Amino acid sequence: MRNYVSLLFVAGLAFLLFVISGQLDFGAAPMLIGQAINQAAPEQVGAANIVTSVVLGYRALDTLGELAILFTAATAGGLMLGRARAGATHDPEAGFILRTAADLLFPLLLVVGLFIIVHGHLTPGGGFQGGVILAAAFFVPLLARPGTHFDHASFAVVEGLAGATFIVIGLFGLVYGGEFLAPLLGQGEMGSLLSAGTLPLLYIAVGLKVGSELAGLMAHIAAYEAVDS
Amino acid sequence: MSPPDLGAILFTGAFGLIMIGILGIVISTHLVRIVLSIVLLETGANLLLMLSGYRPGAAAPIIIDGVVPAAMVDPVPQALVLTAIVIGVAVQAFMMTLVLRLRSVYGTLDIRELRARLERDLAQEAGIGLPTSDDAPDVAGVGTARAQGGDA
Amino acid sequence: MSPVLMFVLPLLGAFLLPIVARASTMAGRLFGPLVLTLNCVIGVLAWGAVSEQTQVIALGGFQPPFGIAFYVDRLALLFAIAVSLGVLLLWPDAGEDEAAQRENTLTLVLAAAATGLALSGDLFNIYVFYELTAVASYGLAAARRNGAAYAATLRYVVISSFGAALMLIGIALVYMATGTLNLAQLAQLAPGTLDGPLGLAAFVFILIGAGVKAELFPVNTWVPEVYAAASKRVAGLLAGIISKLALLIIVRLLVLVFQQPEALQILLTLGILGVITGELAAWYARDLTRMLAYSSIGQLGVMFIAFSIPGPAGLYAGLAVALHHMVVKPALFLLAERQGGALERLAGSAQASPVAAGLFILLALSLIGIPPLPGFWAKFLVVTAALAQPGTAYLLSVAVILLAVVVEASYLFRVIVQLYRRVPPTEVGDAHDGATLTVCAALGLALIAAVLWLAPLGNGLQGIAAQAADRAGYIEAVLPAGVSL
Amino acid sequence: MADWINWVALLAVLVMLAGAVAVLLLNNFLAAVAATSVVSLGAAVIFVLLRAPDVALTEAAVGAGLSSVIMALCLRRLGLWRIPSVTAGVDDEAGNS
Repeated sequence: MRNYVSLLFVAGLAFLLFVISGQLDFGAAPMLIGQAINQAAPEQVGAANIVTSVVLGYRALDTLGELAILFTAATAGGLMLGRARAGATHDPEAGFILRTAADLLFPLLLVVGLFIIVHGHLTPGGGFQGGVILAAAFFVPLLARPGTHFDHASFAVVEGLAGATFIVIGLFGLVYGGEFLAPLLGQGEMGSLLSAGTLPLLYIAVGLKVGSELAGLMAHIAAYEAVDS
Repeated sequence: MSPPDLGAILFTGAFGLIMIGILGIVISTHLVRIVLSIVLLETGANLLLMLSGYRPGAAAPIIIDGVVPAAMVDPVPQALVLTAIVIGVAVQAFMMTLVLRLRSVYGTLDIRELRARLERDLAQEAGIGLPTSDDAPDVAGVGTARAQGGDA
Repeated sequence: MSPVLMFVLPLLGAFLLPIVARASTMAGRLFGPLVLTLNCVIGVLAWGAVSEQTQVIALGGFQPPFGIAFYVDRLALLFAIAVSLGVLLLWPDAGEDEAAQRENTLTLVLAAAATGLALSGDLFNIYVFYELTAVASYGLAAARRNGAAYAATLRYVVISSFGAALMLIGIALVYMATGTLNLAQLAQLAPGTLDGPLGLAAFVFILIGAGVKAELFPVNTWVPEVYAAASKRVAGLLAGIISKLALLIIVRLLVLVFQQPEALQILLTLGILGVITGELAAWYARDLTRMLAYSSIGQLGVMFIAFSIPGPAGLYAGLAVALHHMVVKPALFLLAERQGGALERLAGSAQASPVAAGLFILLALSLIGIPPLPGFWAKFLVVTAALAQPGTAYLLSVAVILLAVVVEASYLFRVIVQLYRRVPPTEVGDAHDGATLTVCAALGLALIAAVLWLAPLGNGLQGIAAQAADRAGYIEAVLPAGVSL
Repeated sequence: MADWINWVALLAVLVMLAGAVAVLLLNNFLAAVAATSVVSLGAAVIFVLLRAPDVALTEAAVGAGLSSVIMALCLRRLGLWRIPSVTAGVDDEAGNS
């Protein structure tokens, strides 16, 4: 019975989507604010990558909210899974080749992650993408040596401080720029590494926060005891 | 052979993913598959949002070496989809921690069984349906016994 | 002080709380309540300025249609203050271990997100805050960490993620049609672009998304399980406060963007169905928590009916019901913490704790709508506003609301009779702890105060409703003449 | 005009829809997770075609990478980690490796 009602619901939604799909114009979007931002962003924000101008300038509050969602999900996940028992069983250690590869990967991933983060205002990529790679850098060794201790405490400190840095930069904007999250510092020369004012700083905070949060969350899941299949 | 209209292809893709995702949420009985269906639904929604910013012949909204392209696509939907992707994965990770915990507490991932267990646990906590009550004593009795067995 | 701080401070607090708690457990415990108290002070200080003129905050200093704008009118500020105050009153204070500290962090995030929802004037920003509210409430709902809490929360997460994805689809449709996300600019553009079937479809998608939290009829199946499985403070928070914020989004969108009569009819229909299903299920419920949960669905149905009445009259009535429910429901859930469980178990509660039983009666009478308590006036406003509308649908809604009063009275009196049934002294349960009783008594006193100052309160609410219904004023404030694209 | 964009888009959409159907039909959850990441990769290709390199990079790193890693990790903890084997009978060994 319940299934039929649900299928009816799905069919209704499909019909609705079918009806509206006739009304949608592809490639002729109004782009009201998009057009204006494309014109104004190079002068107002000064990042070569306009998407970064939008993410950290025009819609910086969304990014703060997004960071908060990651933080909340990691906090709630930690609350669910709790601390691993002392002496809990864990996966066997990986073989020699994998361990060596993991040791080699760690610095490589770290450098790549940081590179992507600090170039976020110039090229595609940025704090989130780089942060994921940073998380991988800390997580891969954990996969190779499942028994090693993961220092949740220091990661939590990095996480909290990085998030607070984002907000504090925003509050500086409130005090010196008139509004919360207003971009500060000179824009510099477009296209150079030190340009676009506070945007690279914000992206570094985002990258560190995303990296530490995801690494912490995955370590929590990895430390969770396996269920026998 | 002339290719089909680009807009039609992409709208079909987005709406198709959305429909498959919703269908999956509705008909699946296994929790992991429901989680995967939600991921599909979100991908479809992101794709739809992305379609709202495209202009044929426009360039990516990045200024390379100071050269501003004549026409650039809308950067706003790109920023929105970036946000939405990360939000989606955060919720997905949290959902999986819940699934992990449920598996170790109840030992099942079938939503019908889970719903029954939930009903029984809630009733037991509230003190409804204990063997002394007058309705359906044996069902409730089995329920409490199994719930206690599960806790042990 | 800028009202934007009311969003920023709790979030900053949440980020720092784990570090503060590591340094000193005492500071960790006091940190959250301190931040929320500060928030209330900022809100009250901002009230004076906002009641003269609405405030528009262009975040990042970017002119409104480009960046994200916060729109602070009295309605938004009222809800922002209510969030801080409500979360403060329902602060978990679960202890000093790591889990308790995580719970405190989640509660602070919830306060920040809900405040953001109240203030935001940007469609996608609303989606982000909505998701933030959702994730924080998932964590709190599962915080009891038993099987029932996990199972109930997972159901909530699935329904809520489904709703959020639909909301995102709705936002995508709106953006395709108009090319903007700012609510004021959407209001400007809506008459030409969003009044067709496309706009209606977008509204339905966003309504389903926001309706998950607002306990709207078809997507509220998670409500009884989560409220029964979570701690009663969390249930009070979700039912009393968070649901109203979701409602506020729907109201804002209805007033500003989706003007077609079909949108109101959809809301009215779903509201009527919500009242019928909620109250009937509450009547059949056999434990107090789920009875309260279903009754909350019914009450939100009444609010949907009220907000489906066009013009300031509907807003005024809906606002009155919402504020009343915001005071009564958390208090009832708090009382149910100790009196929870099957109705038979309530016998003798009045012997254990006469004050609690007295408070329960006061709150229940107001919930039913017995004059002269505020609940009566709130429902009276809805009924008179609905009767002033043409059409049989509104007449039907009045009949449903009046019938619901009878049903509500019958099941709440059943509870009260149980409370006062005498039992042997050995079977008398525990008394309520002092802190809970104080909070409930404060909320009860607020009800009585509302009776005494009914006229000024009514006038104030009417002013707030008139300001919120002022579409042209909103556009004018956010996009002053001269700024156009 | 550039017809090839349409053909690539058509291919990507077909792959995505096939992957999505596979997610609902596959019995093996590891394969279903792999199908999800195929869908994500298809979406990433489409994002490139739509001139959104940022989003494409994120979809590939987060949607196809991170999300699959989390799912795979959880499947292992859930005891659903089964690599499909050619011969029946070594299934258990494959599950433990």
